[in-house]
Amino acid sequence: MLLQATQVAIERGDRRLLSDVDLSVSGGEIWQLVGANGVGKTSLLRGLAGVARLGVTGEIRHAGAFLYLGHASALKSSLSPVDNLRWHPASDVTASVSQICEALAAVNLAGYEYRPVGSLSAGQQRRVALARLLLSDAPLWLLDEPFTALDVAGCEWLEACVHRHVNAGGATVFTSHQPSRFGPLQQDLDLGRYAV
Amino acid sequence: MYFESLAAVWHMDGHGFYVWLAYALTALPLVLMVWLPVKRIRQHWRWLQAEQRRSAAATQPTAMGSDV
Amino acid sequence: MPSDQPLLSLRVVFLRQFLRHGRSIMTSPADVANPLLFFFMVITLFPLGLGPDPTRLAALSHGILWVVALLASLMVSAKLFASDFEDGSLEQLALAPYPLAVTALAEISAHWLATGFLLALLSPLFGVMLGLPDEGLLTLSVSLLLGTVCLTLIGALGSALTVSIRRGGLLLSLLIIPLNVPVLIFGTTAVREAVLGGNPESWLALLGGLALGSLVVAPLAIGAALRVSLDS
Amino acid sequence: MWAFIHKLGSPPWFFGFSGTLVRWLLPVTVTLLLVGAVWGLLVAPPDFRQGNSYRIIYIHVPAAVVALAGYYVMAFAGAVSLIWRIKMADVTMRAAAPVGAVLTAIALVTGAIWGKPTWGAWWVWDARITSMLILLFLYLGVVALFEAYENKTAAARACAVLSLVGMVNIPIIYKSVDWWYSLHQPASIKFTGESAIDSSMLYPLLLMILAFYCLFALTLLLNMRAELLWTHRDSGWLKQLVGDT
Repeated sequence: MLLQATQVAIERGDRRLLSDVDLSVSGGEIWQLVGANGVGKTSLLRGLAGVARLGVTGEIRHAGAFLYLGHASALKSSLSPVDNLRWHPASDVTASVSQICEALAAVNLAGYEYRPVGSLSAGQQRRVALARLLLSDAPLWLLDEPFTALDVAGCEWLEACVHRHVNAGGATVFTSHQPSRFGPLQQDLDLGRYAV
Repeated sequence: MYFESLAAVWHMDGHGFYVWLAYALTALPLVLMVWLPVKRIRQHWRWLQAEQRRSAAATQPTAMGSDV
Repeated sequence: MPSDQPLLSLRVVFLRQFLRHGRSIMTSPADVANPLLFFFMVITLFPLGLGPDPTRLAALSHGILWVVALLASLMVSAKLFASDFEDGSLEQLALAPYPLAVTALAEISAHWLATGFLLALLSPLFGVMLGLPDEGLLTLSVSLLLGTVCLTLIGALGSALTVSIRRGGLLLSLLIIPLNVPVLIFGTTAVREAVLGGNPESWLALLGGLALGSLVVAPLAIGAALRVSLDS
Repeated sequence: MWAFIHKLGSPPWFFGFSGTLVRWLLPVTVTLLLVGAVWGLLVAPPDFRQGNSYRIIYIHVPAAVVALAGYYVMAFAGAVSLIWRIKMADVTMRAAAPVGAVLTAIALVTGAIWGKPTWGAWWVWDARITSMLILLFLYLGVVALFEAYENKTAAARACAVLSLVGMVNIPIIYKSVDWWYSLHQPASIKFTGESAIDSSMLYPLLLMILAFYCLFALTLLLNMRAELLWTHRDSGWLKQLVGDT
């Protein structure tokens, strides 16, 4: 069991978004949070990660390390991809330059290692952010809309990457506006059922 | 009582304007400070009562309907 | 919280965050130059507004210099955590197993070196332009060196509280200016005492005390404020 | 004691308790204010230096004292809200801020009016008036910060942090303004000097200070009740309370 959430409720100000959400994620599982716009997918994911604490009640337990990639890429636009990836405080990643270059090559960004991130396109920036997946050894990935701004090749790469991670015993929880990314491999958590 | 006449109270040896102005400008916000929340409480209370009557009215016809 | 990973020592974390933020500041020199340019330009306005009479300018110079320094710090502190909040870096810092107070203090230190520290170093130049007597120049520099530490920390608190609010600019000045009053009073009095031949040391000591006090209190408050901004 | 604090944290209990308290406080406050004002305006003798204009201190000083105390009440509620996460503390903090701001404004306006016959100017940068002005900014900052957040739970936490920092800062601000004033302007007529004040003038002043404390408590409770009625409009206890009447 990598993540165990019991009776989680999410409130925003005086408004309650979700209540009594139960979710347990084990190694080898892919979970997609589904629901209409504004139902609280991102809020729940932020709550599960512990980014937001106010208004999150219930029990959320992590069995090990996790990697959270938010909607924003957490990249400094004036720094190069290498400088950006060298230090990732949330997961203690202290990768060497050669490891970073390898990861960047894997996301098809060889040759862009030392350009400022701000000069890259939105899709390329997204791929720099996703290169963190390769540099982390956290078993649980929490990904908020990871497919946005990616082209077809990028999406296929990310799907393959998640497959590899899951086959190696990891787990992924993600949000996406597109249903059933991983077909029968994935499980859906329909937040419409928990909406208040 | 320090002053001898009402006029002396009003005049206060030439300082009357300032003293009375200060007291008047204090009295106004003080009254408002008490009155405004009291008004708000009354409004909310009436809203709650109306809400209760509305919900009572909404449930009553169905109860009668089941009788018939 | 990841528990099975080895924790880096807080000093290493501080240093890395400091270098990261410092490097990102260094890549845009305009951001460093802006407050100095602002200072320079506003200083120019005073002789134009008050007349070129050197004795009058000299009499007002310590106040002018300090007020403009305060305004310059107000201007730059609005942006302190803005990019971290928008690009998601703040979320990652909040998830890190280190106190936000430490990582935020690292960023503030880098920010201070690029703004307050430089301003304090260059302030004697501006003092000379306004006719501040020579006895006051060193005290001006030292008082700004200590004072900008407080100004930057208080500004950072304001920035942390308002970073999630759209159009938080004016609100920021409302929050910060009253808190900056003691810094302004101690700083201007120190320079004034130095010019009049009194003892500026006691006022500089008070400023130093304020700087130390805010170094202890402000990071904790900033950490809490950044969490609130993430929660909202 | 602990049980009492715990009970205060429960909205239904607080609502009943504050209702009784308000019913007592309202006549007490009005009586104290009227008696104090009449005593100060009509009975007390004039000051030998300032004449009758000093009678303004019977509202200026109480307003200033209670405004400052109000900030500490607000900051204390903020600390309680941050540490124990009691919702009622948020409500207290939110209700205290505008009340304190109004009292500070009263102290400022009456101070300015007092300045005209005394110094010949409506606004003089006197130490006390300057500190009150800064206190007003501190209050307005808290009020504006609360309004700026859309998420009111987060707003309360942000205001708690701000008011705690303000509380630490207030003694420093007051002391520094005092020094600043005495350095620049050798003592002229002060509002309330250190010199012993005659008891015939002191008693109405103490009475008015007490009256303003009561007024602060009264308006605080009224604002909290109004707030509770709205935020708990869907709670069972309130529906029952409304239904019973």
